[in-house]
Amino acid sequence: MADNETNPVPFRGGGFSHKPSFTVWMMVFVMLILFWEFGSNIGFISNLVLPAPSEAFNAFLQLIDSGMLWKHLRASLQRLILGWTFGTLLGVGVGLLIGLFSNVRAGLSPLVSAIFAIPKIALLPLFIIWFGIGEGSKVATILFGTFFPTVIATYGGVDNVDRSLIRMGQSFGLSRLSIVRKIIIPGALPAILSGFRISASIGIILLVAAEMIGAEFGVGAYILLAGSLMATDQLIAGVSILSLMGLSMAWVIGKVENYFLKWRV
Amino acid sequence: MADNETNPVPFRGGGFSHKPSFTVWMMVFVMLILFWEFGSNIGFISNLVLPAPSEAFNAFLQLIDSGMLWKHLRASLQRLILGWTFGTLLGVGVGLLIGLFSNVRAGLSPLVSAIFAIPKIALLPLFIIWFGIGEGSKVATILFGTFFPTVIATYGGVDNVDRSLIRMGQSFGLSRLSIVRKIIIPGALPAILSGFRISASIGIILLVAAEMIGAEFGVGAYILLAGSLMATDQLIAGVSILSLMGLSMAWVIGKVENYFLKWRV
Amino acid sequence: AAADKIAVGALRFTSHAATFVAYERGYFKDEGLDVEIKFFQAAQPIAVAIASGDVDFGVAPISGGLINLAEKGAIKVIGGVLHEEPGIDGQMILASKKAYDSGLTSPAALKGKSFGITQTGSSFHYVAHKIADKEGFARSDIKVKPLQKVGVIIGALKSGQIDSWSIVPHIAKGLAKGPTVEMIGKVSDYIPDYQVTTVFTSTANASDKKEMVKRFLKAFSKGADDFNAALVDKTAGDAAAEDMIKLIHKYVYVSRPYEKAAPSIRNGAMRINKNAKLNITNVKDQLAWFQSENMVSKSITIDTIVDPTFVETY
Amino acid sequence: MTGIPQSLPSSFFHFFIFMDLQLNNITHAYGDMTVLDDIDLTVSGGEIICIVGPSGCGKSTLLRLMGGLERPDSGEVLLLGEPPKSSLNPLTYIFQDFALLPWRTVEGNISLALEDHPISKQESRKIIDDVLSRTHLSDFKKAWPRQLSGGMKQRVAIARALAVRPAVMLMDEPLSALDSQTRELLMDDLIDLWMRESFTAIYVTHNLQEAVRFGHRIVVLSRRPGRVREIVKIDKPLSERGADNEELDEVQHYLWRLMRDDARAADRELLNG
Amino acid sequence: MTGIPQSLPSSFFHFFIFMDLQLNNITHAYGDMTVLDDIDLTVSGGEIICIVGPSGCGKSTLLRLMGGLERPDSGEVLLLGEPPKSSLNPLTYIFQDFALLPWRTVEGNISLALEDHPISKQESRKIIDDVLSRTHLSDFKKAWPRQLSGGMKQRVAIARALAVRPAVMLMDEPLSALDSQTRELLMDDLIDLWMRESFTAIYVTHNLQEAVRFGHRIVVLSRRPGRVREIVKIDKPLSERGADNEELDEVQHYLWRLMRDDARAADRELLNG
Ligand SMILES: Nc1ncnc2c1ncn2[C@@H]1O[C@H](COP(=O)(O)OP(=O)(O)OP(=O)(O)O)[C@@H](O)[C@H]1O
Ligand SMILES: Nc1ncnc2c1ncn2[C@@H]1O[C@H](COP(=O)(O)OP(=O)(O)OP(=O)(O)O)[C@@H](O)[C@H]1O
Ligand SMILES: [Mg+2]
Ligand SMILES: [Mg+2]
Repeated sequence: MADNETNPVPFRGGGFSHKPSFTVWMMVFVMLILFWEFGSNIGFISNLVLPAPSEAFNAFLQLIDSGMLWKHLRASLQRLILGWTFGTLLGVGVGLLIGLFSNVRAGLSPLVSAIFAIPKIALLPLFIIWFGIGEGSKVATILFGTFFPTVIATYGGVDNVDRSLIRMGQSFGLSRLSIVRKIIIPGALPAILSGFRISASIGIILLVAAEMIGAEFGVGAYILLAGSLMATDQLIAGVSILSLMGLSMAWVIGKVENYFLKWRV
Repeated sequence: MADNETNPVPFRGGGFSHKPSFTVWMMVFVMLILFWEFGSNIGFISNLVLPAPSEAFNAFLQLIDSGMLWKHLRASLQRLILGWTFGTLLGVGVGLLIGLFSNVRAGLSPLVSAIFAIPKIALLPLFIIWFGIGEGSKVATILFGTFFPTVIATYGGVDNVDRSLIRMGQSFGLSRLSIVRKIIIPGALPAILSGFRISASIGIILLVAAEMIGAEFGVGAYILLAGSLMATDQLIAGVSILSLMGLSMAWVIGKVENYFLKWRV
Repeated sequence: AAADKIAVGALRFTSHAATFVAYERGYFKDEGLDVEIKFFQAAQPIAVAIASGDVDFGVAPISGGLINLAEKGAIKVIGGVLHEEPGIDGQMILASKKAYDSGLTSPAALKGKSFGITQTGSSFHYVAHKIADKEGFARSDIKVKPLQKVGVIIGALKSGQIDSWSIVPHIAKGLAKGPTVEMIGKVSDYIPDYQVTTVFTSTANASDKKEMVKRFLKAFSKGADDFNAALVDKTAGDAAAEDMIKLIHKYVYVSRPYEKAAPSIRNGAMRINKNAKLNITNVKDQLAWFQSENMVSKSITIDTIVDPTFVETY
Repeated sequence: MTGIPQSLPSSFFHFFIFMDLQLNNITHAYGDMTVLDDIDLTVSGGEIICIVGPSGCGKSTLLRLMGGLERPDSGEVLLLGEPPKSSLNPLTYIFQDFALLPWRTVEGNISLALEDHPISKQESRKIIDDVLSRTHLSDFKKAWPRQLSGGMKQRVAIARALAVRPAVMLMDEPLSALDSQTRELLMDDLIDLWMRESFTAIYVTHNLQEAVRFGHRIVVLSRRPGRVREIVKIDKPLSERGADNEELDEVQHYLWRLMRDDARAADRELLNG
Repeated sequence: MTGIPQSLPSSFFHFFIFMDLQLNNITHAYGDMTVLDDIDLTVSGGEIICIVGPSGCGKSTLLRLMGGLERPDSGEVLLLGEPPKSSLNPLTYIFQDFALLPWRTVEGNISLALEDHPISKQESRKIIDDVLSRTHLSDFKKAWPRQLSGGMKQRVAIARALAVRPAVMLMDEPLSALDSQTRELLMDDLIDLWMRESFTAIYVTHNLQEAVRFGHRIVVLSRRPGRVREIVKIDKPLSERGADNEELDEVQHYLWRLMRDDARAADRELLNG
C-alpha cells in the first residue's frame, strides 16, 4: 500500500464566524487618533479645516464645562429617538405591505424609489408649512429620512424568505397574520436589522438637516453654528458627538442582533 | 361515514409572490398628480411652497427649451455614476472583508458606524481642501455617501449566508477565493442589491450636497439656485428630475435582480 | 507678458454683478487678468476655496466664518461691495400679517417677538441685535429663529410662523404687496452706513501679489461703475439698462426667460461701492458684535481681517 | 416494547372521524413538463394509501395537490365529510425536507402549529411533551434545528404533525432519514395510533417494506409523467402484519418487479435513443 | 443490467491509489453533550466501512471529523499515504442535506467542484455529462435546485461527488431519499466502480440491507454518546453479494438484533427514570 507517510487529515472547516474583539477596535481607534494628532502637529494635515484631535477635545471639554452639552444632547436625542422610532416602525410596516401584496408593491415601490431620492433639504419649506418650525418639522425630517431605507431593507428581506417555510405554515392552516408574524418577519429580520443600522446612521446625519430649522439647541445646531463660524475645533467636537451616537446605536443594534439572531451559527 | 357533503379541498397555498403591474403604478401616479393639481387649484395645498404640478411642468419645459436640461443632467449623471460606482464597489469590497475576517470586523465595523453618522455637509470644507473645488470633491461626496450603506448591507448579507453551504465548498477543497466568489457573494447578493437600492437613492440625494461646491451645472446646482431664488416651480421641477433618476435606478436594479436572482421563486 | 490666471468665486446673484460685467466687457483682460469665474451655491465654500487656494477672489458678507478664516491667516478683506446709504432704498423690516394685527407695527414692538434669520452669526442676526440695542431691550428679547434659507424664511413669515424679518428692498417690496406681510421699518434707521458685503482674497495674494490685487480691484470697480450707472443711478439711459440686464441675465435667473427675469434683476439692483471703498467703521462694529456674542475670539483686531492698503476706507 | 407511552391522555385522539378524499382526472405540469397525468384515486376515510414510484415521478406534487398547497392544472380534489371538531388541522403534512423554522427551537417549531388554535398554554405544553416523548426528542426540547441530526429533524417534523391531531395525514417519506430501529418504533407507534383512531393517510415512501407494512392499498406510479400503474390491495389487517410475513414478502417482491420493469423499460428507451 | 454506461472513458477512474484513514481515541462534544466517545478505527485503503447506529448517535459528526470539517475535542484523525494525482478532491463528501447551491443549476452545482482545478472546459463538460447520465439526470442539467424532487437533489449531490474522482468517499446516507429501484441502480453502479477502482469509502446508512451489501466491515455505533459497539466483518467479496443471500440476511438480522437491544435498553432506561 504505497508509502508510509502519515499526516493528520488537513483541517478544512471553520472560519466564517466572528468573535468580537474590543482590543482590535481600541487599537485601530487609538492608532487613528495618534496618526491624526501627529499629522496635524507636523503640518501634514492642514490645520485650516481639520484641527488636531487635542484641539477638538478641548472644544468638547468647553462644551461640557459650559453645561451646554447636555442641553444639545437632550434636544437631539429626543428628536432622533422619536423620528427614528416612528420612521422605522412605519418603514417596517410599509415594507411588509410591499413585500406581501403584489398590488401594494406595484403602486408603492416605485413611489418609494421616487420620493426617497428627494433631498430632505429641498423639502424643508414644505415641512415648515406642514409641521411648523417647532419640534414637529424636526422629527418629521428624521422620520422621513429613516422611513425609506427601512422600507427597502424590509421588502428586500421579505423577498428573501424561504418560500417552502411559508408553504409549511399554510399547510398547518396558519392565518395570514400568523404566517407574517411567525415566519416572514423572523425570516426577514436579519435584513431588517441590517436596515436599522443604515437608518440609524441616516437619522443621525439628518439631525443636522432637521436642526437647520429654528433649533436653539441640538448637536446639529451646534455643528451648523460651528460650521458657519468656521470654528473647526467645535465642528469636529460636534461631529464626534454624532459619531459616538452612531457607535452607540450600532452597539445597541448589535446586541439586539445577538439576541434575536442567536439561532444562526 | 358521516355525511355526504362534498367540497373541493380548500386551496391554502400560493401567494407571497409578485407579478409586476405597470397599470397599478400608473394609476397611483396619475391619481397622486391629479390630487395635487386639484388641491393646488382649490387652494387646499398652499401655493406658497408647493406649486401646482402644471406650474412645475412648465418650469420643466422651460428647462428643456433653454437647452439647459441636458447640461445639468449630463453633469449630474457623470458625478453620480462615478461616485456611486466607486462607492458601491469599495463598499462591497470592504463589506466582504468585514463579513469575512474577524479582525477586520472588529477594527472596521465600529469605524463604519462612527463615520457613516457624520453629515457630509460637515465634511464639505475638508473635501474642498482635499479634493479641490472641481469634480473631485463632488464625486468624493457621493462616493463617501454611498460607500457606508453598501458596507453595512454587504456584511449583513454575508452574515446571513447559510454556513452549511460554505462547509460544502470547503469539503470540495475550494479555495477561499472561490468560496467567496461562488458561495458567499451569490448568497449575499439579495442583501447587496437591496443595499444598492438604498445607496442609489442616497447618491442622488447627495447630488445636491455635492453641487454646493463650485458647480456650474448639475441638477443639484439647479435645485440649490431655485431654492435660493425661491423659484418653487423650478425647485419642484428639479426635484422631479431627481425622482425620475431614482425611479430609473430602481428600475435598473430591479432588472438586475430579476436576472441575478432568477433562481429564487 | 502672459496674463495672470486667476479664479473668482461667485454666486448667481445680482449682488455679484460687478464681476460679471468686468468679465463680459473685458475689463479683466484689459488689466492683464485671465479670469475664470467659479460658481458656488453659498458664500461659505467660497471662503474655504480661497483658503485652499482654489479661488483667488470672492464677494461675501462679513461672517463669523470669514473672520475665523482671517484669524487663521488664510484670507483678507480688501474692499467693500454692497453698501447701504441714506437716500437709497435699503433693507427693510417686515412683519407677518398676524403679528402686525396683534400690534407689531414698528420695530420698537419687536421685544418678545420672533425674528427670522438664516444662520446664527449671519447678517440677519446682526440686524436683529442692532434693533434690540437701539430700541433698548435685551438682545435675547428678540427670539431669532435660524431657518437657513431665504426661501424658508419667506414661507415661515407668510404663514405666520415667525413674526418678523429683514431683507433687501426688492424682495421686501414684493412681499409687502401681498396680503400676508407688512413693512414696519428700515434697517438703515438702526445701522447707518451698513457695509453689507465685501470683496476678499487670500492672505498670500494680499501680501505677495499686491499689484495683481490692485489690477483686479480696478477692473472690478469699473464693472461696478457700469452697473451703478445703468441700474442704480439710471444715468446711462434705457438702452444701457437693457444691455446691462441682458448681460446679467447670462449669469442670474438663467433658467427663466428674459421677460420674467428682467424685473427681478432690475428691482434687485443695489449700489455697489465706487472704487470698492470700504466702510471700515461699520466692519469694526460688526467685528465687535461677533465678539460680544462670543462667536469669534476677543483678541481679533480689525487688522487681522482687513488689509486697508488697496482701497479708500472710512 | 414501544407503542404509545402510558401517559398519553386517553381523550387525545378520540374524535377522529373519517374523511374521504377523491381525486378526479388530476393532471399537472410544470412549464411544459407534464408531471402527473390523469390520476384518479379515491381514498376512503380511515384508509392508509401508500404511494410508491421512481424518484421524480410526482409523488410530492400529488401530495401538494391533495393538501391544497397547489392547484392542479386540470381535474379536482374533493373532500367528503366534515372534518372532526377535535382535529386542529384536518389535512396535515409531513414534508420531505422537514421545513423546520431555523429561528424556533424544537419546542417552538411544534408549538407553531398549535398557537393559532384556542388551546390553553398548559394543554399545549402537554401536547408538546407528549409528541416529543413519542419521537424520543424530550432531551432536545430547547435545541435549535441547526443542532439536530438529520433524523432528529425529521422526527421533529413528525412530532409537529402529530401535535395537531390530523384527520388526514399527508406523509412525504416521513421516515427516510431514520435508522431502522427508530423507524420501526415510530412505525409501530403509527400503527397503534391508527388502530385506535383510524385516521386517513397518504403515505409516500420509497421503502417497499414500509409500504406493505402500512398500506391498505399501494398505489404504484409510473415514471414521469406519473400515471397510476397499478393499485395493489392488501387485505391482511395491519395488526397481523408482523415481520417475516410470507404474504407480505410476496407483495413486496411483486411491487419490486413491477418497478424494476419500469426502470428497465426506461433504460432501454435511453439506450435506443 | 445497469452498471457504468459504455460511454465512460476508460481512463476515467484509473489512478485510484489506496489511502488509509486512522482514527485514534476520537472524542467530541457539543457544549456539554458528549457526542462521540473514544472512537478507534482504522480504514485500510480500498476498504468500504459502513457505519450504522441510531439517529443522533454521531454518525454525521464522525464523518465531519474524518473529512477535516471539524476538529475533534481530543484524539486524532490520520491519513496514510499520498492522495493519488488523478483525484481532484481526495476526501469527498456526500452531505446528508445535499448542500446544493440554490443559485446554480444542476450542471453548475457539479461544475462548482471542478472549477478550481486545471481542467479544460471540454473535459469538464464531459465529466458533467457522464455523472449526470449515471445518475439519470441528463434531462435536468439546466434545472434549478428548487425545481427538483427530493431524490433528484440527492442524486445531484452524488453526481457532484463522483465528478471529482475521490480517493476516499465520505457518504452520509447517500441514497436515503431514493426509491428502491433507483437506489439499487446506483448501488450497483457504486459496486461496479469499486470493483474496478477500489476506492476507500465510509458509508453512513440506516438501511441494514445496504450496509451488508456494500460494507467490508460494518461499524455499529451505540446510542449517544456514540461508541463503537461492535465491528462486523463480512468476508464475502462484493461481487458475490447478490440479492437473497442467506449469509447476508443472517448478518443483517444479527445487526438488527444488536441495534434493537440497544433501543430496548434505552426504552427501559426511559421508563425507570
Ligand atoms: N416548483 C417546481 N418547478 C418546476 N418543476 C418542478 C417543481 N417541483 C417539482 N418539479 C418537477 O416535478 C417532478 C416531480 O417532482 P416531485 O417532487 O413530485 O417528485 P417525487 O415523486 O416526490 O420525487 P422524489 O421521490 O425524488 O421526492 C420532478 O421532475 C421535478 O423536477
Ligand atoms: N452544530 C451542532 N451543535 C450542537 N449539537 C450538535 C451539532 N451538530 C450535531 N449536534 C448533536 O450531535 C448529535 C449527533 O449528531 P449527528 O448529526 O452526528 O447524528 P447522526 O448520527 O448523523 O444522526 P442521523 O442519523 O439522525 O443523521 C446530535 O445529538 C445532535 O443534536
Ligand atoms: Mg418527493
Ligand atoms: Mg446524520
